[in-house]
Parts: sequence; C-alpha cells; structure tokens
Amino acid sequence: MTKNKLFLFAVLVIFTSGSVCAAAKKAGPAAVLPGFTAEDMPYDAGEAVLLRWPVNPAAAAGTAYEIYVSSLEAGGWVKVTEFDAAAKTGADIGLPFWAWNGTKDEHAVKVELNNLFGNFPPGAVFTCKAAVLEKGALKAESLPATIAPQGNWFRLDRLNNLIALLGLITVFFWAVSHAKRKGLFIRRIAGLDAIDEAIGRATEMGKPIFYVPGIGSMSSISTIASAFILGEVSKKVAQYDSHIKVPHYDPVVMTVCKEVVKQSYLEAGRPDSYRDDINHFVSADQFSYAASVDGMISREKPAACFYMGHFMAESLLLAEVGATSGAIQIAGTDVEHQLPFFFTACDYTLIGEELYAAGAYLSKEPMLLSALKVQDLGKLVVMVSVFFGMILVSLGAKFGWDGLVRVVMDLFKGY
Amino acid sequence: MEFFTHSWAMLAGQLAHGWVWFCGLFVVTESWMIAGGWVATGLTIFLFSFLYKDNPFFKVAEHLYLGAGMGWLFQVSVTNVWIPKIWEPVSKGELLVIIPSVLGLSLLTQFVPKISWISRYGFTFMMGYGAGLAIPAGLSTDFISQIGGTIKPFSMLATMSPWAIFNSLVVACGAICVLFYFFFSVEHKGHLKKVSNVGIYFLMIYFGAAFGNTVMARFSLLYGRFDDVYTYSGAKYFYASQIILLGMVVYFLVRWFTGKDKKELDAEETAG
Amino acid sequence: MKLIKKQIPLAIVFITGVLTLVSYYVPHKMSVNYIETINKWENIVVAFAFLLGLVSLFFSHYNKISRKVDGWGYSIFVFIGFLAMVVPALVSQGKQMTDTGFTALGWSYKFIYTSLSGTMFAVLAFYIVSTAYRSFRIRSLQAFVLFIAAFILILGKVPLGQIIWDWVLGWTGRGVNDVIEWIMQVPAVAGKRGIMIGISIGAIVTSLKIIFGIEKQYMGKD
Amino acid sequence: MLKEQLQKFFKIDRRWIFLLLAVTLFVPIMKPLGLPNKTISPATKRVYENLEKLPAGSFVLFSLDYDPSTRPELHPMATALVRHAFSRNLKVGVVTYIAGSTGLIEELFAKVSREYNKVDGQDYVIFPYQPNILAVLTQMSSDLYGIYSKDRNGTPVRDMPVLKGIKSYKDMSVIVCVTGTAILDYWVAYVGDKYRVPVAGGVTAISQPGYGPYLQTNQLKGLIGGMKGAAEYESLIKQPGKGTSGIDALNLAHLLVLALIFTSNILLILIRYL
Repeated sequence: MTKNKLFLFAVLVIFTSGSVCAAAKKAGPAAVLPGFTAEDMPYDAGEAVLLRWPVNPAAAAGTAYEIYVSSLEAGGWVKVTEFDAAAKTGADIGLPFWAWNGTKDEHAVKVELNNLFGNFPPGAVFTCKAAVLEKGALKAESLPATIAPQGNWFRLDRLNNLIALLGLITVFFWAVSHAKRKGLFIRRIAGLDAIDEAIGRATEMGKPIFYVPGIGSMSSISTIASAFILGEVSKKVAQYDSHIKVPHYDPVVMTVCKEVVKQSYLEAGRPDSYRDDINHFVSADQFSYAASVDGMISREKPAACFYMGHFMAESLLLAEVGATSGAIQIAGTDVEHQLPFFFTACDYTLIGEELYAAGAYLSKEPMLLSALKVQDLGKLVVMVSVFFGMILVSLGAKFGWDGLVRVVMDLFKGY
Repeated sequence: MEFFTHSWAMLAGQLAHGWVWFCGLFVVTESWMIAGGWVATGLTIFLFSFLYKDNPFFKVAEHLYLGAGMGWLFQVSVTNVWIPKIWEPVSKGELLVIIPSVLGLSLLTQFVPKISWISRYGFTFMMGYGAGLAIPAGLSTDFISQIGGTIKPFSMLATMSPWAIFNSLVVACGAICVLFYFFFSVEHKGHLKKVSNVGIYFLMIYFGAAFGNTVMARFSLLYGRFDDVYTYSGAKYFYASQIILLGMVVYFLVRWFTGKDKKELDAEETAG
Repeated sequence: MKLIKKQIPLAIVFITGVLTLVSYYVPHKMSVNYIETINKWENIVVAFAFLLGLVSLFFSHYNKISRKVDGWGYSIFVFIGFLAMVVPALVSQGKQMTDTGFTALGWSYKFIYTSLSGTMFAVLAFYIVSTAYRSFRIRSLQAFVLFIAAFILILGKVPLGQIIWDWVLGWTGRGVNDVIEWIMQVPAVAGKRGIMIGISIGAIVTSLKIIFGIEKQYMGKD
Repeated sequence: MLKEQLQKFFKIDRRWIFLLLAVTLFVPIMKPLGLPNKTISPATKRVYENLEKLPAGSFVLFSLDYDPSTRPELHPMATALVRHAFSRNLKVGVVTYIAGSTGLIEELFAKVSREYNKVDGQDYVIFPYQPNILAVLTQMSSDLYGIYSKDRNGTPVRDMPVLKGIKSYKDMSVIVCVTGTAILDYWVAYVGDKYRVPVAGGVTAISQPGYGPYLQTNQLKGLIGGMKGAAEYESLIKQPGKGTSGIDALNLAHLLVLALIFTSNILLILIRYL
C-alpha cells in the first residue's frame, strides 16, 4: 500500500515537475518557493486542504501569491486564489490557540476543494502549488505537494463549547438530586410580599381577585411558574375566605389550574369553599380573550389583579383597564418587550426570571429549583469571567502581553 | 357499454367545461380591483369600529380573519410543501418521504383521545431535533459569545478614547449588576443590595427604550392602515372609505337612538 | 403497551436529540449525511403541524354552528374566510401574479388578508395612547428613569422631535440622535444582556430536560 | 371643586383619546408636514456598507419573514434593500419561513424587478415558503438544493444563472433577514455564529433594542429598526419611499403621546396636593 502510494507520489512528482518545467520555460527561469506544504484541513468534513509556507520578510512591494490545485496526476491546474504577500498568514485562520499553532510568520491558506471539483470520492488525491508573482511576472514557484483530504471526527475548536455543555449537564444532575433530597436555597423575592398585601386588601374590601395566567401553553416555563404561583395565591385566598377568578385562554392550562386550585383549597382546609367555576374558559383568540377579561375587570372592579405568565400585546389592554378600575396590580412575565407596560401600569412587576424564581420559591418543586440553580450558576460564571476577563485583557492590552489577550479572547469566542 | 363511456366522456367534458367557466369567473379585471378597494376598506373600518364598541361588523371581520389566516397557511403549505416535497417524490417512486409524512400525520391523532399516544412519535421526533440543535447554538451565541463580547473592547485599550473606555466599562459593570439582580442563590442584603439596585436601573433604561420604540412601531402600523384607507377614499374607488365610514356612523347612531346601546354604554363609561 | 406508548417515544427524543447535538461537534461526512437526511424529514413533519391548529379551529366553530350556541352565525364566517383563500388558490394553482397582473389568489391576498391581518395589530396603537394617558405612572425613581429613556426615544425618533430638541437643548452640542445611540449601545445593551443570558440558560436547561426525558409535558397525559 | 373637575377630566372616556390620535395621524397623511428624516443611525449604515462593499455579481440572500401585520414597517425596508442590491447588480435569493409573506414578496419583486430590468432566474430567485426554519437553515450549510430544488413557481433552480456556483452559505456574501419575529435570532445563532456567515437584519421597532448585544459583539453586521430605519435606508440609497413619508406622518402622533403622559401625571400631582 505504502509502496503504491510512494510510486504514485513519485509519478506525480515527475509529471508535475515536468509541467512546472514547462511553465517555467515559458516565463523564464523561476526560483523555488521553499517550505511549501499541503496538509489536511483539520476539523472539517474532509473537503478542504491547508497550504502553509513561511512568510518572506524580504518580499518586495507588489508581490503576490497565486494558488493552484489539480485533481489530475499531471496538469489540470485550477487557479484557486490570488492574494497580496502580506495577507493570509497563520494568524488569520480563525481557530483558537488550543487547536491551531499558526503564527504571523507563515502563510496559511484554506482551499475548499468541493467548490472547485464538486463532490469527490473520499481518499481522492490532490496536488497543490503556489506561485510568487512580482508585479505580475512569475518570480518563483513551489514544488507541487500532494494531499488526500480526510474527514475529521471532532471539532477541536469547539472544545470550549463542549466543556461548557458538560459542566452544565453535571451541575444540572447534581442540582436535581440535591433538590430532591434536601431542597435548595432560594432567596425570597420582594414581589411576594406584595402578593400577600394584595390578597389582604381584597379580603378587607370584600371584592374579588383576578388571576390572569396569560396566553402561553403549558409547555412554556412562564406558564408552569404561573400555575405554581396560582397554587400559593389560591391557598391564601382560601384561608382568608376571599374570592378568586381565573379566566383562561388555553384549555390545557385550565385543566392543570383547576387541579392546582382544588388542591390549594384542600390544603388550606376549605374544600367546601371550592367552586368549579373559579377557573373558566374565555376564548382561545388573543384579542377576544383580552376584550372579555377587560369587560370582566371593568364590571366587577376587583381589588387585586395578577397577571402572571406569557403575555403578548394584550398586556397593554389588561393592565390599563386594571389600573383605571383602581385594583392593586401585580404582574410577572418573561416577555421582555411587554414588561414596560406592566411596569408602568402595575404596582409590582416580576421581571423575567423573577417569575420563574417566584414559582420555584413558592412551590419548592425540585425540577423548577434545579433549573433555577443551573441558571444561577451560568450567571455566576458570566459575572466572574467578565470581571476577571476584563481585568486580564486590560492588563494584557496595557502591557502588550498579546499572548494573554489571545488566550482570554479565544476562550470566550464561539466557533 | 359504448353508451356508458360516451356519457362518461360527456360528463367529463361538461365538468371540464364547467371548471373553465368557473375559473373564468376569477379573472381579475379592473372592476375587481375597485371592488377590492371596497372590501379592504370595509374590513379595515369594521375592525376599527371595535374601538368605539364591540359590534357585529367587528365580529364578522374578526372571524373572517381567523378563517383567512388558516386558509392562506393551508394553500401555501399545499402548493409549496405537500405537492413538491411529498406528492411528486412519491409519484416518482421515492418512497422514503412516506416515513416523515406518517410521523407528521401522527400528530393529528391528538384529537382522538384513545389513540392520542401515537402523536408522541411525531412530537418526540420534532422536540429531540429542536432541542439537540438549540443547546450548542444557545451556548455559543448567548453565553460564550456574550462574555467575549463584553470583554473584547478592553483588548483595544491602547487605541480607545476615554469616552469609549467609559462606555465599555458601563456595559460590563451594568451587565454584571443586572445578572446579579437575577441571582437568587444569595440574600440581597447590605452592599449586595446596592449592586442589584444598580442593575434594576439598567433594566429600566432598557425597558424605557423598548417602550419608546413600541410606540413608534404601533403608530407605524396604524399609519399603514390609514394610508390604505386614504388611498381607497379617492374617486377611482368611488369614495369607498367615506361611504363605509358614514355607514358605520349611521349604524351606531341608529342603535343609539333606538336605545339598544344606551344601557351598555353607560355601564362602560362608568367603568372606563 | 408501555413500551410503544412511552418508552419508544422517549427513546426517539433521546436518540434524535443526542445525535443532533453531537453533530455540532463532529464535522465528519457521516454526521453531515445524518443531518441532511433528518433536515429533510423534519421539514416534512412540521409541514403537517399546522393542521393541528386548522382542525381545532374547524372543530370548535363547527361545534358552535351545530349546537347553535350564542353568536354561532359568526362562526360561518370562519369557513367563508377559509374558502376565500383556498378556492382562488385552486383556480390560480397557487400563483399570485401572472404577466398580466394579479390572479384571483393575489387579489384575495391583497384586499382581504392584508387588510384583516394588518388592522388587527394596528388597533393597538390606540390602546398605547390611552395607556400613556391613563396608566403611565411616574411613581418611583425607577419609573422615572424608564420614563426619561422612553421620552428621549419617542421624541428623537421623529424629525419634529429632533427640531424641538435642538431648539431647547441645542446648546449642549449633542443631538438627540447621539443620546439615543448611546442609550441603545450602552445601558440598553447591559440591561438586555443581563436578561438574555439567564433566560437562554433556562432554555438550554429545558432542552436538556427534553432530551433526557425529564420534561415530558408536551407528550400529554397517559 | 377644582379637584373634582380635574378628576372628571382625568377620567375622560378613552374614546376621545382614540379620536385625537386618529386625527393627529390622519391629517398628515392628507397634508404631509414635509419634515424628512435627516439623521442616520450607525447600525443602519453598517447594513448599507455591507451591501455597498460587495463586488457586482455577489450573491446576497434575503430572508423576508413578515406578513401584512408588520407590513408598514418592514415592507419599505425590504423594498429599499432589494433596490440597493439590484442597483449594485448583486444576485439576489429570497427565502421565507412565514406563510403570510409570500404575497408581499411577489408584490415587491413584481415592482422592483421592473424598475431595474431584472429577470427572474437570471438576476434573482424566489424560493418557496418552507415550514421548518431550523431544518432549512441547517440544510443550507451543506447543500441548499437538498431543500430548495425548485423555485416558488416549480421551475428547477439548479441550472439557473443566478445560482451559478452557489451551493451553501460559503458561497453567499451576506444574509439579510427582515422580520418582525424571532427569526433573526435563528439566523444569528444557527447560521451566523455556527457557520461564520455575515448576517444583518431589519426588524420592527419593538424588537430593535433587544438586538443591542448582538450588534455590539458584531454577531449581527448591522440592523435596520422600524420605520425610522426604513426612512434612513431610503435616504442612504437616495430613493425616498413609504418609509420617508411614514416617518413624516408620525411626527405629531409621537408628540401627542408625550403630551398625554405629561398631562396625566401633572393632573395626578395636582389632584393629590390640592
């Protein structure tokens, strides 16, 4: 096998050097470009090769390189690219330090072969060469180098991503098991006090409470969190013997919420006060839903309105009517562009993840807690790495430690 | 026998003839375009009439919208996906596309409670693929790249103006504070409380920007509709907008004077 | 039965999930071939997903009509709207334009679909104004900061506002545009980045839960 | 007494406010103020420069994912972008993942291709709607013909002159996504970052502030935001259109909102302290 390859190689060299000579004859005597190598492009599907040769510091202005590739044993040169002598060095290949050792002292050119030769069978051999031109005239040419590109099995450049993923998975499973056994600490969220206060006020005034779970389906995190918060709210409502109404958009969410509310009344020791019409279906159409809930709010003038879950444009319609009817309003959603409306019109707003945290805090449900822990860890990683990365990079830039800057920047780059 | 084939051919001919005639009804002429102006203005004004109060015209337009949206999705899916991606390959003998089609059809068993579990095959196939794609992409784009992006400006410290350095610092510190605001594993007390308080002001500025931009976005949409209504108010469309608007006003006035509206409206006014 | 009802679907989600995930890190031709096949299949599966919405819409409105519930007459218009798109599509075979101009389908789109779908959301402009008047409360320092940012954005996005800014605050030498750019590029970036990172990790964790079969709400109950 | 009157004024029926807005927005449509947009934001300029620097004949992919509900904001933007591409003699491909946008795309190209004498299949190609955006985006990284074998009229695309030498993202110079949905996020995460392709965007004003982080990290090579952005792009290519006239009409309405916020908050203060 090796013999065959060697033979092939010898033939190739003979043939190609023949053609080089032929080319050289036409353009006059040309020197040989030293140190030209062709290798398989790492971390790809096997469709590209990498050509490297040292930079010539003495190159005159106007020097350019031309790259040729051939799929034949002799001749058949296809011009790939042409570039200035200062361009395409090893530093321009966008690979991180742990996967690439190229420097500014060498040229490195990636050649996509399938663009030139279409789909070729695996193991196909290609011949590459580089030519040096000075002001358009051939100055030197490399010896042809042969290479058979191969498919690789791992994107080493995406190692940082993989490590982050593995870390995330480990922490996730640790948190799940820990949450099931002992529970995990989560701080109390300020908005939760406001919930108690609102329910208390509703009891005093003898008016109903509206709990609007939004238009999300049961698969969105915010709706799940909302269902858990509803459980806690309805427990308090049952204790105080107040009234609550939950208008629904999604039938599935409604079935879940019915169970939740029923359970809460049971836990509060007031199963007799539970009525099946606490949860009622309104409409599965966004605007009809908002309009009907608006109508209910303005007719019944509740003492408190809760908007927790996934909200889109209807946030505006709901919060305004609630505010003008004089209710205490508490909102929570993870839809960022609806938050301004809630924030200006409601008394208290749970912002983004606070909604998840409120759900987790109240329910102590291991799945929610563990997800929140992983999120917290992710945030911690970001805070710490931004803080130290900022210092390291600033120091590196100040004192010209290019290596340090490169290491830090490569670590936090997506490939 | 011959009689049958003959009559079948006749029938087919009749049908084809009828179809051609039917299609002929749908050739869009100039008068169709004018009628279109009336339809478009009518539907627009019907929907806007909801702002005054709920009414049957609004409800008709709203239901039409539901149906039309689905109808459009249906026709696009049939002509762009089902025919070229499923029907044509199968009729050419490429039977492999039947597998995903069956998986897709399995989703519909959701509506039959007894066999709804079959739909899981379709759902799990979609969810697995989506989750598998989302994880590494999310890590790269929203996690690693964001850290890198926050740090990166400092690598050009030497060439930066003081103002640019200040801004980069604000972005970095602001992001840390906001992240800390959402950090639930420690109690926010003392100095930590201050950090998270700073975070919330960054959030407020972001929300303020979002609010301001939303105002512009909604007004732009309204402008677009008004612009169309204005176009159709021209003589070319025989003053469609004015006449329909007048019609709506008359409708509400009649309702008002016959007293049907009065009660509800009073209730609403006291409410709003 | 549990095997076909539960375990095989969970195995499907695990296998497709892990293979797709791994393909991100494996550049080999085999991984490319896998992902190309599954791409084509996914595209076809999802082409049926909208039927869920279609069937449930038809069911609910058909029920309303057959049971003659309050306002059942409106439900008929759902079907009329549907036919108003599908029949012209049949006649013009899915083409919206010919060399001579609109087809019937193009007409339906331009005059029916555009005006309905456009107006539904344009209505919100009115509500945003009334919200601004009736419930935009500057009741705390935080709300004040929000208001200031919103104020600058609303003012500076239109030429008239820019003129007013220059007239009142022109002496500062900064146009309102510069201020908007600063808000968008500095504090808003910090705010958004803070929210975004947490939520995206939440989404990643959810995806992990789906792959490992921990989260299976979407499968429905047994 | 005064307090009660103020209260009453504050609780005015909101339909009067609706009417006020209708008037402030409709009047400038009939009688334009003539105050054109003058400023240009750097993010918009970056999109412009990204297209401007391309050599003629480069392939640009537009992902036009908006339906009539966001048409007033996004259609002028898309029109300006396509005009720019055609005037620079770039080759244009169009994909979409929103069913409702197909009609708008037809309308756009019927109009703009005539202005620049561009031929379907020769200078541009419009691919049909596809339902699963993730699958298609991933597929186009290796072989776009695996999904898009035909254009929206059923013509095979493989031999079209416009697609000569185009097989995957590697052959595309820039991708511009115009959308009112999260589809631009998909382009950034699943294409721009994953396959190292320049992605720029055009979005509604609502989502514009949310893309700040991607712009800062250069994951997004530019962003046109809302009607203001459309007006900016129109003035960059020096072809005023619906964006320019739109921003003119918005002038008074914007001031109305500010006036209302001020009025109500001052009223509240007065009511409280009187």
